[in-house]
Amino acid sequence: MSVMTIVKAINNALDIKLNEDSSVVVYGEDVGVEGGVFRVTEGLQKKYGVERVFDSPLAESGIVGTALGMALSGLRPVVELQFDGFTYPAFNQIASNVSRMQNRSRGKYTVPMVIRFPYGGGVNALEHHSDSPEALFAHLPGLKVVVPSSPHDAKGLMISAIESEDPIIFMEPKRIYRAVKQEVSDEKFSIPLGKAKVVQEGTDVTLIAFGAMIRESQKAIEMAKDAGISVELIDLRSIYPIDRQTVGDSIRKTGRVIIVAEAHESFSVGSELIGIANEEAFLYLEAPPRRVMGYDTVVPLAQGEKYYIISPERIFYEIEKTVNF
Amino acid sequence: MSVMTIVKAINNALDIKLNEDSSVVVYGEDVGVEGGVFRVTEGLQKKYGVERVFDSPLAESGIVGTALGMALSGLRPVVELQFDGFTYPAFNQIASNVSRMQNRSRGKYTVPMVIRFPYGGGVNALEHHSDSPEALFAHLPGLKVVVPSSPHDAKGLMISAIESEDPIIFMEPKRIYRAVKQEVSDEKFSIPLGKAKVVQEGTDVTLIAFGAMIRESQKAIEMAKDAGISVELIDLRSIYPIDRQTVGDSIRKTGRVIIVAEAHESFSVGSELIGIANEEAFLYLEAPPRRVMGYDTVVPLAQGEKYYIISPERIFYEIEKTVNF
Amino acid sequence: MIQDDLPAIFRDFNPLENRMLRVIDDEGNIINKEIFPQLDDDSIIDAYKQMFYERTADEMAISYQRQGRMYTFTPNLGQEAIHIAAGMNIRKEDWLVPAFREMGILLSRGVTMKEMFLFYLGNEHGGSFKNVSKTLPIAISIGTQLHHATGIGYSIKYKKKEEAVFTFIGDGGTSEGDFSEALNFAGVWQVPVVFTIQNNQYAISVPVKSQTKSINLAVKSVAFGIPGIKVDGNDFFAMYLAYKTASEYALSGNGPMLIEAFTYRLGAHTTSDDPSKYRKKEEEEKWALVDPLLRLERYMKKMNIWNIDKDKLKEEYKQEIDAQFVSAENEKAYKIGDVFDYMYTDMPEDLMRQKDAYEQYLSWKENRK
Amino acid sequence: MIQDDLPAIFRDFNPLENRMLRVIDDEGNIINKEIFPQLDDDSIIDAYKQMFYERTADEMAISYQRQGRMYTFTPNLGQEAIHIAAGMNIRKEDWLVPAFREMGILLSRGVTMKEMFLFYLGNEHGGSFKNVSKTLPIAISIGTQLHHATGIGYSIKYKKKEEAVFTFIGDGGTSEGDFSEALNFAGVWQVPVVFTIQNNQYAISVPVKSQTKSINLAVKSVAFGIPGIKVDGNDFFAMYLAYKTASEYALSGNGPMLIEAFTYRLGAHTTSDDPSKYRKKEEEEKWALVDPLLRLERYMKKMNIWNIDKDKLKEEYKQEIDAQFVSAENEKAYKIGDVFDYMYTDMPEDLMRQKDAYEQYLSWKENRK
Amino acid sequence: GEKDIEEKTSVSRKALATPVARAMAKQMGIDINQIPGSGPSGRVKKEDILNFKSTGLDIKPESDIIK
Ligand SMILES: Cc1ncc(C[n+]2csc(CCOP(=O)(O)OP(=O)(O)O)c2C)c(N)n1
Ligand SMILES: Cc1ncc(C[n+]2csc(CCOP(=O)(O)OP(=O)(O)O)c2C)c(N)n1
Ligand SMILES: [Mg+2]
Ligand SMILES: [Mg+2]
Ligand SMILES: [Mg+2]
Repeated sequence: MSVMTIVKAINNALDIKLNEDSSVVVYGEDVGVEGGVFRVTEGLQKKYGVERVFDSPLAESGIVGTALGMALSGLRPVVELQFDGFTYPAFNQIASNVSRMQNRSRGKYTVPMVIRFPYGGGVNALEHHSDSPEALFAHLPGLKVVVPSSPHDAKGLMISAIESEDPIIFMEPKRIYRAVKQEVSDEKFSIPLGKAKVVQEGTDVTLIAFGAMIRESQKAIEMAKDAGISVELIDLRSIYPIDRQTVGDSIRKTGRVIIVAEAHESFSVGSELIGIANEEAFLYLEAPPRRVMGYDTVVPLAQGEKYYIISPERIFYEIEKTVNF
Repeated sequence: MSVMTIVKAINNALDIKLNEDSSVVVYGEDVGVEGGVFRVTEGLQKKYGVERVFDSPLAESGIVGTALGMALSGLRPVVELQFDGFTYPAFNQIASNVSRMQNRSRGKYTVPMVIRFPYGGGVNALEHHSDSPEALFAHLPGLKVVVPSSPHDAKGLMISAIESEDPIIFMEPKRIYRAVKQEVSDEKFSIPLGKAKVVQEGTDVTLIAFGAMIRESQKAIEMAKDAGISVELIDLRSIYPIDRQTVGDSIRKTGRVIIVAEAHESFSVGSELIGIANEEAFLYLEAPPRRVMGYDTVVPLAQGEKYYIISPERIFYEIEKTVNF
Repeated sequence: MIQDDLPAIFRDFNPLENRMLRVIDDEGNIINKEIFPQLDDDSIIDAYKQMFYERTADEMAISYQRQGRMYTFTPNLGQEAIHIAAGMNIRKEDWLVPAFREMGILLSRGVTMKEMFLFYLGNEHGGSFKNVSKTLPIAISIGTQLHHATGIGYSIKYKKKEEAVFTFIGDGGTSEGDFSEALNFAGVWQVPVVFTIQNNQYAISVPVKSQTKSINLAVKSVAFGIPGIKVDGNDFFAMYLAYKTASEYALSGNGPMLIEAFTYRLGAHTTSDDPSKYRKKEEEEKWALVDPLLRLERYMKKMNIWNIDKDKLKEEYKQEIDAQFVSAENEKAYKIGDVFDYMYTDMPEDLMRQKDAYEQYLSWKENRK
Repeated sequence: MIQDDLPAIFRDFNPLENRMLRVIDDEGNIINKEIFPQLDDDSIIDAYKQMFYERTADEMAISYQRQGRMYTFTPNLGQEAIHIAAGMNIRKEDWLVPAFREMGILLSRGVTMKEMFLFYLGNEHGGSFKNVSKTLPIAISIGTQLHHATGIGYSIKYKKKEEAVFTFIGDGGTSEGDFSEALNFAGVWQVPVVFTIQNNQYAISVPVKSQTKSINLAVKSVAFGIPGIKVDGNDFFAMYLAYKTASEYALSGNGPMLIEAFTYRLGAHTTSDDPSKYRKKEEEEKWALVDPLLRLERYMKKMNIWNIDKDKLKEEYKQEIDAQFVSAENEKAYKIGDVFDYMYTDMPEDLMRQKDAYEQYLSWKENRK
Repeated sequence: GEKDIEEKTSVSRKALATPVARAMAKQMGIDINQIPGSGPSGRVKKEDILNFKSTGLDIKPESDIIK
């Protein structure tokens, strides 16, 4: 066991896979000598050489498109896109090819590749550095979309992602890259994709969150506890496939559900979860499912983030409203 | 009045605006001499010259990015992307700039441009020619997303789109480009963006659809009528902003709602509308809102479309299930 | 200058000087004896037959489409010399990353006309080329495939294999950002990828001059520091020489190169297209005179190696092709699983739920009758 | 060849021969007298002062960031000659489409340091440059801005105005597909756009040699049929000459051109970056010797037009800049409306609903206290 | 368009209720529209249904409920 941050845990997962599987390669902008702008790939080039861990030219479509070519021909590339907002230049490769090549080739080719990037707000960043694009990728058929919320999960999910034959979008909550520390096993272990985790059991209302919003939700749950409200917290972990079973079970139990996520609320993971709540637990609903999410505006720069970023207090406000509906 | 198809109605709207406003320009792949692969821009180059109606190089990011530059400097470009699946190469320009330039410039620049493209399945097309990407664009803040379902609406909405200072995504239901004919005024008229239309009143269940699904829904409603079920049909017309008022009023009346749309059902306009149904009409819901939508698979080629495309019969099946819930 | 330590043809036919590699002229006379590729008579005859087969298959496909028996088809008319010359130089060990107008190359890899027909009959099993290895499916989103080729090139280099990748794009496709990015990555990584631009002078209705102001398309290689050459795409021997050189160059670890194959699309863009809207009859007629099959036939006749009875051969091919078409038409029915089963290696529960729901609907429908 | 009917410098400094336009050498000696730009002494002194102001502002900004009073900042150290030479040649009537490392040009347009500071203090009102016209906001998504420039060029041409567009990108940015697409569109449309690559030799940690194999960056123009030139970006006079030529060329309706300004990023990529991770001290020291300010100072001293007391001037600038920073720090508070109000010309009801909901939450929060 | 005159007028008002309350009423064979609601805006609460049932009024077999 070692104390790890999320950055360290992902670095460790990459290290383990690079070490045991020579078909794993890691590349992207500044991931080599620099070790990535967040240092997630730190030390890996030194250890595994420039053929396996390297800087690419500055072109996201190229990074993703070439990774697909590698995945089709025997490698298992793990590519970094530098920020959430810079996934969009690669959108066509992801939507038109990465997600579709298995289907197009009728299963002749699998697509064992991981596209990883830091996402989310709350770090006083410039424009395009605070987006939460999970809904865009989850809407595209053929991808799996994964978001860890802790160092342990980050490691276990990344191992699974690299070992998957399906293409994975791996979103890393940059806001808690180093803020959350945890004892994590140094051994290899994996966490299955597509399974949510009940972080905390409760009876009055279900909170569904993921990534950096787990920590905020936990703080809100403390406030709720003081107010005598028992909250169940689900960490989605996979946005697609989404774990209907766990979500449905919980809502059937509590009758109330709130989705907490950073993305713009319209046409989002929140919308989808309200859909699922209705499909899986309609007759158990005692209050309208609610979403506590980002507005349908550009994520503001640092000074505006206080209005945009979801605080524990705002989550608590919604919990109270829902329980008292 | 003239009998028009949707193709003709859009052509007519472009003609009117090109004629009355010299800042309007129309371009894209093959829109000039060829008049577009669906002939939507037929005859316009001849009438307005190659400076105003022209072929661009084959690059969607370039088409959209240059249009933004034009919009910022006094023109009102209307650009064609040849098919739904070829909007993705332009995704970065749309997500990172077109949708954001007003906000980034704090209103100094408006973005009067229209990005139009044929969308949807049912025409036995090759891959990438049958997508319905409305949710992707509607999730991005800063855009308006419009879909007409009839020649009259196509004309009136296109006029509004071109006159809007906000950037518009204009999705044209290719499947009914020529299938629906209607008497349409030859004069200039416009239909406000953001307002849905109650196509048909009813009491037992609300169907919400748009584009090519209106026609299919109407057929299903005939079947329902025979079964003694009264259906209210709403044509959304704008996907964003979405008309919560009209949608909420209808669901509060009928207590039941089904969303009919071609796109993949997860993280879709269907999910969003279930969210809205819960937020606007929770206490009126007598059955779980349902979505009759495309699967989370690649839209199949011609032979598979029979399984994928939504038939009136399948809509009726869902109507019956919902009413008998 | 860039093209210095390269095979001689790159220096002699420098695209910066807007030169084009030709080996025979329009009449079939050898005009560049020193570099004329070594090919025995049988190979030449065989090449002609392959071109003739592709031509016949195209004609048949167009006619099936006209009869309403097949959906939109993308003919290859006029581009056969490129395809067959490439096919003869791409080895089994090499990779092929096609766009959508490379039928002759696919056939030479072992893809059958039945598969091609299945694809254009709207069945994904046709376009996936499951039965030949190292051949990616047809790529429709223009430009994207070049990145895949570059990535495969990286795998090859990484694994120190002696293999090359051959990939294709049209003249219009060179405007897409992915074209430039892919050549640039390939240049930086020095991977064994042979990029071909099939410059058939049109992107649907748009002529090359509206596509770019560069003096030719081969010269774009300069932007990425890789060698480029413009080749007469209607001259089978020039194309053969280009691919032979390219293959040797790539297999010796020299990195990527760019070939512009200058040709003319003799037919429509697709069976839904009407070229008379955007180009002149005279232009088409002029190019029909230098049809690559005609030029090769003229050469063969001059060399006295012509022994082909075209009518008879066509009849033979037609029967064979028709049999394949009928077999494609009679292929087993498309199943609901064909929509769902290939999305993931293991179908997620959520997708199973959707499939089940559809099947429930089907049984409801069955029961209603 | 491509560069034939062009201004002489394009022929004399042909990027295909990997030549670079220089006018003074590192010591400040004139090395190209015939083409030395006509500039009176006052203009030269003024240019130096502008460069010195930009330098001082950069240093101040870095120090505010270090003091924790400002967020991440993007210094311009070493690139001042490019900026001020450009600024002197871009007229009010022309358009500026910046990337994110053009501070000196923005200042010359009339943007204030207060605005720059506001932007780096996390306030959108800073980066929008509302008060100067024809100047787009800072562009962060790399490469995308070039298309906007080309589009503006189209508007200009369409409206038959005598205006030019000046747009900027880094060496790393040339790898993005949008770079190639935008130059290609500009070439086809023949629009008056001057594209500058500020080649500061690094994209964060990645050196140019990992970015492309082309012999230089100016040569990429060949792929798009537009003229290109590589210029010594640390030589103020060379840059001035390049922009003067470019401006005349563009305003006379000749279409686009590409300038590679070859320079060196003397500082960090941003204040969060540590260049010692990826480049050697010796390299930085070597380039510090040819700092564009130093080179201009040497020239001025040689010419006996140096009359600047740097210490005094720095003090003066510092005070002025600090006043602007303090004013930015004391800017009126960011309001909830600043998040919502600029998304659309009229706020959609749905967005109003979200804004209202937030305000309700705020009043709940207020009441709880 | 012209409005059809609604024939099914047997239910004069539609109850406001959560899905769970509706489920409960349905399970107990009660037409929720007949139950006076005591919740906000006359919403039918679970207690209302229980009270309603204990008063024994208007119990119908489920199959009779008009759709
Ligand atoms: C990204 C993308 N945009 C648009 C299209 C539609 N389209 C199909 S073929 C074609 C023209 C292609 O021209 P070219 O590259 O010259 O190839 P050719 O058809 O001549 O072989 C276009 C625009 C597409 N398939 N992909
Ligand atoms: C599309 C995109 N990808 C990645 C980034 C992150 N990023 C910011 S600056 C930079 C390097 C840019 O290098 P260069 O173009 O040489 O400009 P310079 O910073 O040297 O001025 C990168 C990768 C970005 N801003 N946009
Ligand atoms: Mg072509
Ligand atoms: Mg691109
Ligand atoms: Mg740089």
